[in-house]
Amino acid sequence: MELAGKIIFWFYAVVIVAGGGLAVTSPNLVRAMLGLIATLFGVAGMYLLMNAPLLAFMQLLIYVGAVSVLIFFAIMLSRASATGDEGMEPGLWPNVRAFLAFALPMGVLGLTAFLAPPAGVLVPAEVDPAKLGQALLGEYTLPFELISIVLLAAMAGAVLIAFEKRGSK
Amino acid sequence: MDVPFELVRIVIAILALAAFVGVNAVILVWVERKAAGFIQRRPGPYEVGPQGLLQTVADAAKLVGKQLFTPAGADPVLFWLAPLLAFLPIFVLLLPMPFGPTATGMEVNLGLLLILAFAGLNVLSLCLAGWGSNNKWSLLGAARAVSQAVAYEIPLLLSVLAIAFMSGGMDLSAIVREQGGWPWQWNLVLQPVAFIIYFVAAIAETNRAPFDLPEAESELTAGFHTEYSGMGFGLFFLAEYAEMIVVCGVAAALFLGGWRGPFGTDGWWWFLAKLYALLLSMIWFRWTYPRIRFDQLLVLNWKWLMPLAMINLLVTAFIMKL
Amino acid sequence: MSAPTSITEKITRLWSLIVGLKVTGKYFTKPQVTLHYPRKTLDDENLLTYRGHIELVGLPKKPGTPKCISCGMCQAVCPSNCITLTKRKPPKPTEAEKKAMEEAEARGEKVKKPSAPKDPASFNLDYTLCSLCGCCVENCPVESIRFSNDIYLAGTDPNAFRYDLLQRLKEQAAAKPGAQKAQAASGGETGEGEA
Amino acid sequence: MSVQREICDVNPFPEHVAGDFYSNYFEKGQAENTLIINMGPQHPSTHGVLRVLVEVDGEYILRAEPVLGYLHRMHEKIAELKTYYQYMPNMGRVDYLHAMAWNWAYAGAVERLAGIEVPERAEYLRVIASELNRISSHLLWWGAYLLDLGAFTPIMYAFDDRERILDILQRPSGSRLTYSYFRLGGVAADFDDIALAKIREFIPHLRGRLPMYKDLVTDNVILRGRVEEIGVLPLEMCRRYGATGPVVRGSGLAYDVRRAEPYSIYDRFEYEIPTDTECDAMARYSVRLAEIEQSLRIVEQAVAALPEGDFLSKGAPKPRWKPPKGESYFAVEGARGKIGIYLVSDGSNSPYRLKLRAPGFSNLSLFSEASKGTLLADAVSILGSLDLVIPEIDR
Amino acid sequence: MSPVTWYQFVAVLLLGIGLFGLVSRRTLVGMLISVELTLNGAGLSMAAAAQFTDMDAVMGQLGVLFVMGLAAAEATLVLAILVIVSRRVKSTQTDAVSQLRG
Repeated sequence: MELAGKIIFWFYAVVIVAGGGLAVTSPNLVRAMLGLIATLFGVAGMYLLMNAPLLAFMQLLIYVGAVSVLIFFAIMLSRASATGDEGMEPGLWPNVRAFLAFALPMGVLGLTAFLAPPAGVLVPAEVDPAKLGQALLGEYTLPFELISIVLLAAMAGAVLIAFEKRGSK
Repeated sequence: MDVPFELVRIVIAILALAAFVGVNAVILVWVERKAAGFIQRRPGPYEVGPQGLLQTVADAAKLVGKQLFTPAGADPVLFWLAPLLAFLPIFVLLLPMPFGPTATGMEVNLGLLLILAFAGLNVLSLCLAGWGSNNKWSLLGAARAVSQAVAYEIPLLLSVLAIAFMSGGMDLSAIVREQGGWPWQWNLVLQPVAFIIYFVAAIAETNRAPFDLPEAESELTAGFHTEYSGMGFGLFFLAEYAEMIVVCGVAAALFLGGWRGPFGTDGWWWFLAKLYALLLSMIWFRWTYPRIRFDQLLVLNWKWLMPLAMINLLVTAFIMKL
Repeated sequence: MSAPTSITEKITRLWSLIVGLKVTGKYFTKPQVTLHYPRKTLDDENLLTYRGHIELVGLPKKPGTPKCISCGMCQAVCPSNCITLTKRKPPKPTEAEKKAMEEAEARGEKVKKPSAPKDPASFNLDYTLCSLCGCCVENCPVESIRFSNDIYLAGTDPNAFRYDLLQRLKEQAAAKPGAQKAQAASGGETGEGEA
Repeated sequence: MSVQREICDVNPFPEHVAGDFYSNYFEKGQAENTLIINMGPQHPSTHGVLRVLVEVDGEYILRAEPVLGYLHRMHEKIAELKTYYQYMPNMGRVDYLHAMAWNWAYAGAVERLAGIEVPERAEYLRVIASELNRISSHLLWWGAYLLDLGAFTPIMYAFDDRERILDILQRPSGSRLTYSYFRLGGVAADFDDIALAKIREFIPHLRGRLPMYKDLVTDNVILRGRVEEIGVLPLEMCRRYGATGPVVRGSGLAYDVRRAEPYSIYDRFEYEIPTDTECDAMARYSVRLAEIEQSLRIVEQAVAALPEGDFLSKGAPKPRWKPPKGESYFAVEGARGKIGIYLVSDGSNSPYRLKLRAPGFSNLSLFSEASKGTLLADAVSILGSLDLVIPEIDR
Repeated sequence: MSPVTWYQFVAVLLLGIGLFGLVSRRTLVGMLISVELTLNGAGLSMAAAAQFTDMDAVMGQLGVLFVMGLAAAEATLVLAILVIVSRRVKSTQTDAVSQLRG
């Protein structure tokens, strides 16, 4: 199982990186969204691999089922052309800027991860969803409530913003 | 190298499910056309095979033989990815389905969540189909599909959650086991509101009449699959029926006691019987009602199903706590 | 969904959905009303009144020869120009007859020229043009045209609908030996489908 | 309309007209973020080859303009080339759903011009045939309209009943759709006893079916949502466009040619002109269903009072008949509204000019205004509620 | 190297890709996609840390769930903003939006 696990891990890793690459470089936004979805699937697969199926399914439910659909909606609303006016900006400075944004955190965080490897467990244990629920309502009530407030605020804000325009126009 | 038993089991299960989906979709299409025929007082398919039973097979053969046509200006990758994306998740969706006491593709603790998670892919495929077709009707169909699916997913989730609350888990087999064989031991009795909400939302999620707006043929010609020919259309068609099987299977397991039968006659036959009863009622709705309008669809969802599902969930939670 | 409504009204509205299901459910169990064509066909009662393309009516004594007198009325009255009728030419007199006629004419006698037979040389119908108005049938002075009851008419070639009606009449007469009298009375039940 | 939205009206009439309708009236006036869609000429809900150009913002229609001419068959010009006698079959093809009314309009115009008397029995037969045909037309509309609204089954039930009417009308006329049953001075053939018996049988049958129609469709809450308060056509608007028939009756005006300018023997029958003041698609729907009942009443009375006699006048015109010089106008009430035929004769054996006034044309011209600001689905509903027959509009 | 390090590498890579996109993308939607990538990287890192170390797994998983919730909220808000921007500016290019005053 060890070998199979490794193969699967690398497969997911390739999917994630390839999807991510497509997502940030494709001039066509719908294809970029497709890349994002591939990445999301890869991440979900990794969650499964690290024995957290709840996270994996929630990842699919929230990201693939809701967020990517919202993104698609946004693409349709903004009427991005199918051929795409989106892509790398010409010129040296924007490219350097983008590369720096990529490389700096990569270097710092990657080095940290490499230099300070934590004492790892090889086979992670699955967490019972019930335990999660108890923690949510016990130990972590405050963040839970906070996130619900954030969601509510976001929803109200979205509605408000969208409505404000119609009234003013 | 020893192959783990679990993996073999899943592979076998997927193969069996593929056969199941294939055979049942064929039968279901035939049942639908036959039922439509009887409702409209005509015989329905009749010529190919006994009582036209092989008509769907003949249609499928025709579809396979047709040219796969990519419209000019369409994005070929998105265009052909969409039908695949509609069809492939079906196998995953059926994996945790409890067909019988032992006949389950894969016992997943979070089976219900798995189904809900992968059901979201369907919307995505509609989006891609509509967008990739480079056709205005398809685009309108996709826009409808998106808002409809996003809206109806919420009451669907909430009504299913009510059952999950009651059973304290998301394992479909466990939920079935908790119910009895007799109708009054079903979850339907305890959760009638959840059942109605689930069923309505399920019809909307599978884009069946009267909620078949994304493909409303009198308005949008064929909506998101206007441009599809041959097996591209065939896969959408197959996916629609396979999805009907999924949602009705979940309904049978959650609300109608799944494979439990009275007098200890548990078995897959009960599950299939309940599944087909639900499928038939879906077909019955389709051939009875006119199509609902788009804003009415959303009003129905936001004003009725959502609050009802919410209240139902709260009441369930309250009672469970008592 | 527009105006606020009372609870009872809402219930009746929902009930209407059930009523609709009841209707379709009832018809689901009822026998079918369609006719399964190749296996079952309509009774003749229904077919006899159907007006298919036109056909010629044979003489009571000689069913192979039409009553037609080649007057050309049908051709003239047809709004769609779908009938082509050619008259017979008078038989060519032999040399001897010709001579005799010329002599007789020279003598100043009244010559009886050979007249053409009245039945048409050809009578063709282009059914692809016909609008089935019935003008030809109504205006035929000798009632030599009638509608066939050919309801099961299908073909893949437009030429299949260009009929030689004389030929058809001959075939009909041949198909029904000894039915000379019945020919005039009824619409010819057997020979219809073979056109 | 519950979902109407404010529209900025674009009116881009160009100075110089070159190019087709689309490039002149739509492309230039297009606002940003809108789609221009060709609904038709091949579209499931336009019932034939009608093309409707729509500019939509999302699903809201900003502008909709019907484009005609795809089925133009020059019926008026053909009249000038045919004799009076030969022109009759054309009438069955103008409006194939209510062919009898067009038959009647043409026969009536010629008869009025030449002063031909129609035998009494022929008048009754004309009424029976025309009213039965009206019922079949309304039944077909009913089914097709519900098909537009997404219900598949009603059209099959409607065809079940319609088939019986076709069987009845086939007996005297010989055809099932494009009837050429009327003749100048009478009708082509008599109704035999079997046909009359079938009619007597049919009337109670259809009356028994109408409650089912109501249960299955009329009372259905989904249908109500799709037709109530949709496509409101105020009476003033109907007047402006010259709408007639069930459209104007659905807007509250009891205008029916059979009452307003009685022709033939319609004054002998007792019947009502159903009207509805709601002005919406539901009003037109219920007016048509009520008309089915009224037509049944008329047929019932006509069959009961059917006198003996000739079905074709003795002095009926022959193929080469020439009418006197002059002009005449004859109007009848078709299933879609007022059918008018204006006929000018120069004394030759074919008309000098024949003008067909098709009700569908006027009714369709309402669509552009009525559909502004509605949803695409509502526009389909409105288009269906106008009961269009494209060959009649294009003529 | 223990598995957690590998997972962390992937997570960091994902984060980097997301940041790269965030800087290089010129439309709002493109930036939204990039932000989702970044959030996913964070989530992956958290989950890996929670699962493969002695740390409390519950906390890590809850953290990931919170990130998901935030992502959903953020996407909703961006969509709403996008609606306005696309209606007012007729473009979703960020440069065009930045020229707005008031």
